[in-house]
Amino acid sequence: MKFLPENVSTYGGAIDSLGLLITVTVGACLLIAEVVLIAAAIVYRQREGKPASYIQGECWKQLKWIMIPVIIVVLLDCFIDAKTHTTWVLIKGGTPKADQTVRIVAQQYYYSFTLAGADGELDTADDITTINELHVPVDANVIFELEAKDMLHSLWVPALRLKQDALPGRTITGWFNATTPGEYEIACAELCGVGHSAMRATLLVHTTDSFDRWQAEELAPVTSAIEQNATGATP
Amino acid sequence: MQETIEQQPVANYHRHVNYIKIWAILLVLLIVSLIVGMIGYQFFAVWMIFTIAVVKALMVVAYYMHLLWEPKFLWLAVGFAVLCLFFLFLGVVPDILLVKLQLAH
Amino acid sequence: MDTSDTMTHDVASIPAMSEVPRGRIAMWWLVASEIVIFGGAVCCYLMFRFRHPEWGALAAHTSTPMGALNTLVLLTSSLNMVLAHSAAERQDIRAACRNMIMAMLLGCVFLVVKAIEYTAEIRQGYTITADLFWSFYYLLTGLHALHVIAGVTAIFFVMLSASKRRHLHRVEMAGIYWHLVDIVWLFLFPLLYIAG
Amino acid sequence: MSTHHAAKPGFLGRYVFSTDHKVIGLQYLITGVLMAFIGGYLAYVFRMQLAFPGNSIPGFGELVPQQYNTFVTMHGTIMIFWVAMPVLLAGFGNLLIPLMVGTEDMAFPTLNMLSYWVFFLSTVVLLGSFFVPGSAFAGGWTAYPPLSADGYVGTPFWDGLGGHLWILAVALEFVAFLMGGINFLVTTINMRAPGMKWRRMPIILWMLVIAVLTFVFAVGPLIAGAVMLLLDRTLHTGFYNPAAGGDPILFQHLFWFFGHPEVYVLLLPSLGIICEIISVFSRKPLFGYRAILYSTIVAGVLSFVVWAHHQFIAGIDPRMSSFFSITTIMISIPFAIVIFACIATLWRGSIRLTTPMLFALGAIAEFLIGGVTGIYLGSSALDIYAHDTYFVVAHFHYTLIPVVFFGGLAGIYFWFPKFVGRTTNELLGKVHFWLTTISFNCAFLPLFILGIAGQHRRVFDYSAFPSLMAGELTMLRQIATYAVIVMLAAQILFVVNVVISFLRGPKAENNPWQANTLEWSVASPPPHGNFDPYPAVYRGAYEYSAPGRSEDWWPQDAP
Repeated sequence: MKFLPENVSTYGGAIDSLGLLITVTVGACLLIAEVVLIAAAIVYRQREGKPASYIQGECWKQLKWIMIPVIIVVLLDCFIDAKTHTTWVLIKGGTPKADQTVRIVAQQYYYSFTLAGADGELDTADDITTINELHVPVDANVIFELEAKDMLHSLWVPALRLKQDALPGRTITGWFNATTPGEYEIACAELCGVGHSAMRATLLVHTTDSFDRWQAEELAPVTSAIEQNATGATP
Repeated sequence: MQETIEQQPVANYHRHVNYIKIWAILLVLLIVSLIVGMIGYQFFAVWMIFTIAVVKALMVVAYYMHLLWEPKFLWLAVGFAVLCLFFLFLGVVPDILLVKLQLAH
Repeated sequence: MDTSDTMTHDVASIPAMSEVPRGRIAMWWLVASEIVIFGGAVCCYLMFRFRHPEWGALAAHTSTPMGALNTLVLLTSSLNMVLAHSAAERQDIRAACRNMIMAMLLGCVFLVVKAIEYTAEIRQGYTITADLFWSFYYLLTGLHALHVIAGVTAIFFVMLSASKRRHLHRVEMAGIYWHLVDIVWLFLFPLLYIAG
Repeated sequence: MSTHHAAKPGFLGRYVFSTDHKVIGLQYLITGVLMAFIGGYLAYVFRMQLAFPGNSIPGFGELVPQQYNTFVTMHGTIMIFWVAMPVLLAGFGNLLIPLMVGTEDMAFPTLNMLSYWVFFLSTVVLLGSFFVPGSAFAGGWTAYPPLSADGYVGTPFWDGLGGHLWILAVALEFVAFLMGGINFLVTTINMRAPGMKWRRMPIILWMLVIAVLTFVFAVGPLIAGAVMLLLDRTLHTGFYNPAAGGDPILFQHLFWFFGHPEVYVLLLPSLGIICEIISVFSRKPLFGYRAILYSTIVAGVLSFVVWAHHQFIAGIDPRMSSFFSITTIMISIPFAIVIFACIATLWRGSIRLTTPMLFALGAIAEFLIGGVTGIYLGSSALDIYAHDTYFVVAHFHYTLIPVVFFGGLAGIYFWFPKFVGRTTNELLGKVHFWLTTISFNCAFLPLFILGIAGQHRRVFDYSAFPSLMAGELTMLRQIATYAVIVMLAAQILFVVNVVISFLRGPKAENNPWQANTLEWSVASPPPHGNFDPYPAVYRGAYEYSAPGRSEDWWPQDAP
């Protein structure tokens, strides 16, 4: 699977292994079915003096030839359902304790990201808002609140195995935890208008040190303003 | 469903019931639901009103539209339509009622 | 297709054609398809009604007496229609036509009352864009009013042919449709007027 | 059209405003096939854009993003509603139902004609929307608001005309198919020949009936939803506008509540065609008639409780996703039974690989891939990754193309002698099959890989995404595009075959394939009124190679 983008999230592995499970089980069934189909079409070609058998497939003795494969399919289905359920609950069932909180607002045709900062509260003085760049520290549970301003959008980060539609009128909470520092693509996966193709952002996963440095740099003007305010207020 | 069609008696034709009596009952039900509505908007009243509406509708279906005397597969047609709506409602209602919203009002 | 059935040479002893007239079956399928159309709209309204408890106050602006009057009108009109059907089956053309004319007139009365209601509401500023409640109100009652118009038209043509003793079975078909229109109103009335 | 009727209607009455189910069926079929070429042309244009972004496209010119969105939208709309539905449901339904149940025409011939002309009107409206100012609708064939409602910015009525016409066209089409569908139901319920018990009906009739039922029950809420969307667009009401208290997700639900059963509305008639053909050319009874029938009914009912698998990540309640994931994966079971039964029908048969048989087998072989990849998407957790990527695109083309294209072509080749009265050229047909199959796989297998690579849908130009512009991925897009061109070009063979056979093909016998169903017992093409005298039915439709008979077929109406 060299085409699959490298996974950099904690839960991406679960999705990948679910994909592998389905590929192996269902792929084997597919292969068998195709082989039987093609083989039957070749082996039972019309031949002189070899009439077709009169098989109606109405009694259990004959039906078992399709029912046994079907039961195998049912078992595989149950197996896939079980694994799907655990994976789904892990990812979308709830959020872990937040290390970072970020508000993501999607609109035509860009994303804006508001990082809550050290206090973990949005709409406070230490928020950092960036356009089309999401900065997060590595190995941190990032809880996002996804909103859309105008159209439907879909936050799509292939490397994180993360996709979530954003709808106007509601806030959708989700989470991810990136495991490898680096730069990754963020796209919009839901048709949102003429500029849909150009709607792209970057996810920058920092090491803890470089994230702190970046945060300090971004906050520098704000901090100095607060300090100035503080010094101005005290006579 | 398939068998019932063939087993239907040839003489369909529905009995004609006393339609004016049915009409009078419907009228009484209408007045009852209006009175219940005037009492107030409590939970009980709403349930009463809708139960009465369903009863009225069933009476019209059964006696005026003669569904009582129709073959079973037509009951199924109507019943399945209602069942589909039930599916629709149950499938959609969590997304309308159980979400965190930022609505205008 | 069990073996016994296919291997024996029975010329169908049971006539496969069902005894229900085809027009009536078609009408019932039409009813089923109308149920899902109106039902779909009503389901949507119900969900939003639960979401917006404040709509109770808005629904108080709908005129319950007018709605009740219209319920009465449609119920009576349905009664006329079913009497027309039974008269048509007795070959009593005069009674059938009289009842159908009554049904149509009552249908028109319904529309007139509706028009008066609409006018009053729009005068007060409750237009279709005033609030989502009013959007639903006009959507549901408007769709229903269109069906009333269609029903009156259908009854009119059925009556024309019935007066010449032609297609008498169509009285029942028109009736089934007309009762459906009545039933839809039976639900719209409490939804939009009383329990609003 | 040979008719031994006393009062011959004029040309218009016979071929244009005809109430004869065969003429109406052919009208639907031909309209559908012609629309397929328009849809194919749109596909050619946007595939070229994807393979060679920014270049001028031969036969079109430069494509701009808005046009790209329009073309993608209209390609989807046309292929689903104006090709698959008229060909599979209306076309084959009209041609086959009265003949197969053994009656002279549909229950309501005039209503039937009206159904076609309403459909024709909808076609005109849809194609006309290309020529209005602002061009045709560009909001995706799923028409999700707020985009489809013009984002509540108060777009003036005339600027959104393309979109209004789109809704109008789809609504007219639904009305046409409701009229046709009720006709199908009443005809099958009420007008079967004596002896045609429900259990003796050819399976395709069952499939058509269940498809119509599914359509009738599923379409209602969407009609209501479409009216609300139209009001939102024109009067600026707020049904889907959160700022006014509405909700955009409501439309998604209404759409897919119809949209998913719609898939089965297309799938079932095609499966019926495939079952018929496989049984005839294996010279064997259809394996497990009852098993197929019951599975189909179960699938029809289940199809009403799976719709939200299209919305796993659309912001719906996560607990609902779990429920819909389970039902979705479970719906594979009835279809597995049907497909396995088709394969079992081949077992120990005496198979004739004629053109229709090749297309039927090809349809099953390819549909298996489409069905199996559905498991990936039905699994809610994996859908987080796969949703809205080209994996989805590849998946639904692997379900719809075998079903509509292969199944439809199999049906056309199979019944061509019956309804045209002349036989098609087998060699041309086989070349057509192999070219189509190979190019189809070359066109859509790469899309699976692109989807796995994370390529998202409905994007005009990937140059903003460096990872998706990698050399191999660009190459895959180009391969897919070349294959689409080959696939479209291969259809010229079909057109040539059909036209030449129609003009000077050898005259067809009444029953060239030695099949059992009633339509083969009448002349080719069937005369007006079909049967004279009316047939009586003595057995089921699949008595091939019955022991103790010299011939290996046993028509339903032979005593």
